[in-house]
Amino acid sequence: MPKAKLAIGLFILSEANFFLLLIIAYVYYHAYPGSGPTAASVLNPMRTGLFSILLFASSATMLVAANRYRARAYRATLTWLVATVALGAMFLLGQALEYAGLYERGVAVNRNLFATTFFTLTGFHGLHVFIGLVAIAIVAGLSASGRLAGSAREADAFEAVGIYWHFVDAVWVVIFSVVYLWAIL
Amino acid sequence: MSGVGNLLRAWDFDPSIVIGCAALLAAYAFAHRDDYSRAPWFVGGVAAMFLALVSPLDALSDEYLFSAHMLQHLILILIVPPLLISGLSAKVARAIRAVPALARIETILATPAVAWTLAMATLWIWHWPALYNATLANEDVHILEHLCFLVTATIFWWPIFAPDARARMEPTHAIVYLATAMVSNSVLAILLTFAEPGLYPAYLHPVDSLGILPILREGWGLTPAADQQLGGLLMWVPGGLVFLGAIIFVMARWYSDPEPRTGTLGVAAR
Amino acid sequence: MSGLAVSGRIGEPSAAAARRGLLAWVASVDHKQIGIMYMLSALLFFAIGGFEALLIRIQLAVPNNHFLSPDTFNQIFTMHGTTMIFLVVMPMLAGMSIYAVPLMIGARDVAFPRLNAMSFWIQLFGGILLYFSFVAGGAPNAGWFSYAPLSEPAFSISNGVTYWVLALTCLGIGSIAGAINMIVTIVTLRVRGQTIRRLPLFVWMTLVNSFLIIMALPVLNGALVMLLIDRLLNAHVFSPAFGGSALLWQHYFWGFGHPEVYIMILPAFGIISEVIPVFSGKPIYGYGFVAASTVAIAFLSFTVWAHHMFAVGLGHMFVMFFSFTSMAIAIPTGVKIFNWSATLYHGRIRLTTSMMFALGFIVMFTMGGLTGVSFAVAPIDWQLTDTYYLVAHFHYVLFGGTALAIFAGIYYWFPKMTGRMLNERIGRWHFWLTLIGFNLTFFLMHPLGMMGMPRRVFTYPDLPGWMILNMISTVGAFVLLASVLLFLWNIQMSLASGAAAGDNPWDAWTLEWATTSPPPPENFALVPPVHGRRPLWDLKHPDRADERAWVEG
Amino acid sequence: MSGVPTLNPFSPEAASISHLFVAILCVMFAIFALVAAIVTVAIVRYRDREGAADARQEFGNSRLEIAWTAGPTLLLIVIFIFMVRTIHASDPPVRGRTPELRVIGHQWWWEADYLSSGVVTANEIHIPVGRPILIDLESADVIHDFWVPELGRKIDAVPGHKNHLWIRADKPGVYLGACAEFCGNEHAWMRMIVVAQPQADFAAWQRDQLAVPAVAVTGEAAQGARIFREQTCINCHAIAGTAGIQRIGPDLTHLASRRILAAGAADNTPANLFKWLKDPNSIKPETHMPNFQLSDAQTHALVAYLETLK
Repeated sequence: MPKAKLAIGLFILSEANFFLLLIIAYVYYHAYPGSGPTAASVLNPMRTGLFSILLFASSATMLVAANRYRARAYRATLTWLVATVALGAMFLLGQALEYAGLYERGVAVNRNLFATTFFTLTGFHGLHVFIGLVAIAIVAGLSASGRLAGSAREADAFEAVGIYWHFVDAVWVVIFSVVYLWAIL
Repeated sequence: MSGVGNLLRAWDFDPSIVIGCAALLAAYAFAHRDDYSRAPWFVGGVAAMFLALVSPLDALSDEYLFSAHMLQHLILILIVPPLLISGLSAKVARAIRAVPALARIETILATPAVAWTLAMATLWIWHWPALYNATLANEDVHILEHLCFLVTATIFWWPIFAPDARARMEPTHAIVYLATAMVSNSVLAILLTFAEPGLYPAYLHPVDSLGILPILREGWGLTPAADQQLGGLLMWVPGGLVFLGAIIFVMARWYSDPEPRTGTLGVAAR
Repeated sequence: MSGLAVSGRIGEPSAAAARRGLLAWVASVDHKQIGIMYMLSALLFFAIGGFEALLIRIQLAVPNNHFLSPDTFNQIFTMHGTTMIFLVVMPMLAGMSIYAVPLMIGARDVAFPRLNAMSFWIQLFGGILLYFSFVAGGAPNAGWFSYAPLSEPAFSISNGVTYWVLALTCLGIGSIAGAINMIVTIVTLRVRGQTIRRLPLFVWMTLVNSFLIIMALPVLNGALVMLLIDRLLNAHVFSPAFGGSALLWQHYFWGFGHPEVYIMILPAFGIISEVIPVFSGKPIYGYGFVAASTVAIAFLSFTVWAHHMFAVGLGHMFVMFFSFTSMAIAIPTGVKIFNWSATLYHGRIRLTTSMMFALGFIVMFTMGGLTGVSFAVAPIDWQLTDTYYLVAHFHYVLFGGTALAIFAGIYYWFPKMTGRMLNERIGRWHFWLTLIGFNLTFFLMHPLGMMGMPRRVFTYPDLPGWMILNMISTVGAFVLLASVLLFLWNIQMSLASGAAAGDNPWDAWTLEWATTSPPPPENFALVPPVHGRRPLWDLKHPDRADERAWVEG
Repeated sequence: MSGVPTLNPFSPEAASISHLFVAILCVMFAIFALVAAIVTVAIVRYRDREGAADARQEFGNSRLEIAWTAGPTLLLIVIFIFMVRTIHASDPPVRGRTPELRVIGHQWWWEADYLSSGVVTANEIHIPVGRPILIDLESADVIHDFWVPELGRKIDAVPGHKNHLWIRADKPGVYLGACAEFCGNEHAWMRMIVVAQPQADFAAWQRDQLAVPAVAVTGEAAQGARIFREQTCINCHAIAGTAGIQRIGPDLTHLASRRILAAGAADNTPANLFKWLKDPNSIKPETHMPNFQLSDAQTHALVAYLETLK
């Protein structure tokens, strides 16, 4: 069994638990929001939805990249990796804009329990996206310098990064439905 | 305590259930006519299903208590299918596989990923308040729900208890399969346990046709909040213990059959 | 061990082999050196945590004592608990696994040697960070489970708790990385022939334990993150005064905290399951049941956390369910105890120091387990939780259980690690002193709790009987101190002039004993063939090999 | 009152627990003795010595395993059944009864408000003998825990989470209680006493507590009363019939009638009261009560005044 793949799987298991806890906290305080802003009152699901599509698209481009990589088409691999990084970066940009907008309206992390749990949850997801981008960038760099030419070990590493990235997106699917879609319902 | 009397008398021999169970038994008797050694399991399964669906438990579930309804579902999902499957003999199982169409169906459905997803999706979807309430409002939807549970659960337990050893999952995989299912079951249960009361409004103000509501509320202390908690806890703890039991069973089966020898003793393995 | 064919993987020679001196350790990625560094750091912190324990006992020796101020006392007991759990027991057990597991599965090293080094250094950093709080305005003072809102900035003004949060986050990350490494190692690097069903029980329990760590530690990290946001960004997740929930913290913390208890005992079970068979000259009794009961414990440990919360007023429904699961978890634990005892029967018991500690473990841990059952019985918990009866209970589990097992493991593997035997005569003294000192210190805490002495009090009124019991306990603590000093002296002496160990001094049968003591950087020149659970036994007695016995009987 | 309160109950609730506890202790001891015996016998019988038989290579016995899995299981089921009964006996449901007494945990003292009569006191709870009193338990700051072992279960006082418990005593007497949940520096001195009295005495006590004490007009006491008003005392403490109405510290209206001082840190004697007012830390280190650097004369006056508050 490939080592890196197994390791990343276990890592994801622990990460999933971590996010589960943050989500439970968010849901718990959704029931007892207290005064001040709520998801429904300050969030903009449409806008975030659009940026989310970019993130999901980046999963697709990552798949293509992996596909090209297996086909030993390293130039194409590089292109698709760059595309993935670009899409992920745009998602982060969107999140930054969202945060900025919230701060302007006085929704800071310590404003009320909704704000705290919201920023904690989405913030940590953002952090994970960022880490994923760094990892993918490194892979892209390697493939650019032609040092990715697929020995079993590199292929394993490549897949591991891919799995992590898909996990980050999957978590966003949950967060988006719990935080944004629930707000519309 | 006439109320309790009414409750104990509230048996509802719905023809669909009676006929269904009878048909199951008949089919089994026919298929196994030369070997009834495993019949007790199968009969036990049918009996459990029958009791769950016609006994006062059903009355409680439909009208009064979320927790009772949960208990009924747990029986249908966690108790009945394993019993039914264990009742089948390997011979019959092989006979079924002999039919190419059926064999193909089994290969698809018994794929762990498929079976797992089917079962868990069913479990989660039907607990979505809108759907769950629909089952309480409309008897046909309710029957559909129970069928969904029975079928997908049977598919779920097949790779664990399949009579034909070759159809079973490899033990380590089986443990992961069951463990993940247990987690998914627990997460849902925890959500139900800690959710605000009134997730399923029908249980807030039951139409008290048996006149037992006071007994339930005061006597048993099952206020709507307590009732919903109890339901969640039932799914969480006893439900989880069933999955755990299955894991232990798989391991016991695994450890009890001797391993194939690897190479010969003393001589180096090359 | 000649005449064996090579069937183990032999990787590239280790990076450390080239280097000399201290650098060989600091820059090492060799699992043996890292494992030993884990254990040494654990010993260091054991000394510190033990010193804190002595301060506590001195303060409590007599009523109305002014030896320590209340706040100092709170800092000391908080640090004692945190240190012993996160900086002694966990690293010690991790170190043993990291050292022994690759050897026991005939591997060259762990799956990710560099990650392995990272885990160690990040854990050590966490420990240093925790103790840095002393010079940074005060150590954490809210107890090892930092109940909110006492741990919120409103009630805990010093930065202590903040350091506690940061340190534990580091330790959590380190443990998770280490656990991932262990699982991948065990799954991918086993020597040919060693199927999962043939794993030595220590390896099996390490495997299960690693899964526990991966599932439980993130829960702690999640809670810590939110507490940190409360403390640094003055949010109010856990402060009821602003709509937060004090109980949410308890649910989160114990959601981690109870599995943690088993994280601290499962590897100890593993050590016992290796030591007792070897010194009884028999295979473990009911291997499958011991292995399966471990899995049962691992799963159940996630369903019992609220028994730490029986007194917060959860409602009878919750209380009954959680006491049900808490009782259930006693069953697989009992199965283990019975199997260990059964292993002794019809054996040929060699009472080495290691074996004496293992037998001591069975008896002392049983006591801890039984008082544990009494806490699963909610009404008894309502009387005795947060009293000295509880303190006695978990010390019987963690000292009478884990610590004795760790000593058994050290006496068992020290020859393999160093090539020299520990002195058995001093060892026996060490054992008896430990046993006596331990029971003197902790047994009388049971009656103290029943007499109504709450835990975590910096002093107590002079009520009838309280003083004498506390005084005896304090005396016991100093007996324990003596035993520890004796142990350290034994190590130091044996390192200098212990008898040479040879490859297999105990006539044991797992793979680590098939190589030299200490093993070469690449671990094995030759890995013996594995056809059963006791490869070296099979080699020695081809006629009575396990597999034959298995097939025939 | 006695040496081992948890085994020496003075109420039906506490009794139900201690009976179960004694039973469990016996079971525990039996099992412990069994295991210890098994191990000891094995060591003696199978010790490796000259001419000892070779170890028998056996791998286990499923029947035995099932036996020692089923045995404990049955035992635990029995225990569980008894436990369920004890839960209801030792902590009866509230059933919509309105609490007679509100107890509020503060860092580090107990406030007791008698909701029916309006009596407010601290660290000394009076109850009538033989009648269960429903307590509504709250916390003003962190988590505390109300525990009077001779009278029944302990239960936490959790901020933002109301708890209820029944308290009752069969015999008149003074029962020791304490805070059992770590609550900060002075957790050790957050003790209390419960005084159980015959109904008549209890009623009398309530009457006394409700009486507004006469404010001394002459002598040292009057001087002390002024100090109480003019120093910062009244910013935290209330005394009926004076300007002091703050409830941050304990209500002092009938301080002199109480047995203990500073939540059990000292007996309530003039001497101790003097020490306490002069330097609170000397009696209860790191308490919230500040040291006002009063002169001896002032302190004497204040003590004289407070001693009039019978």
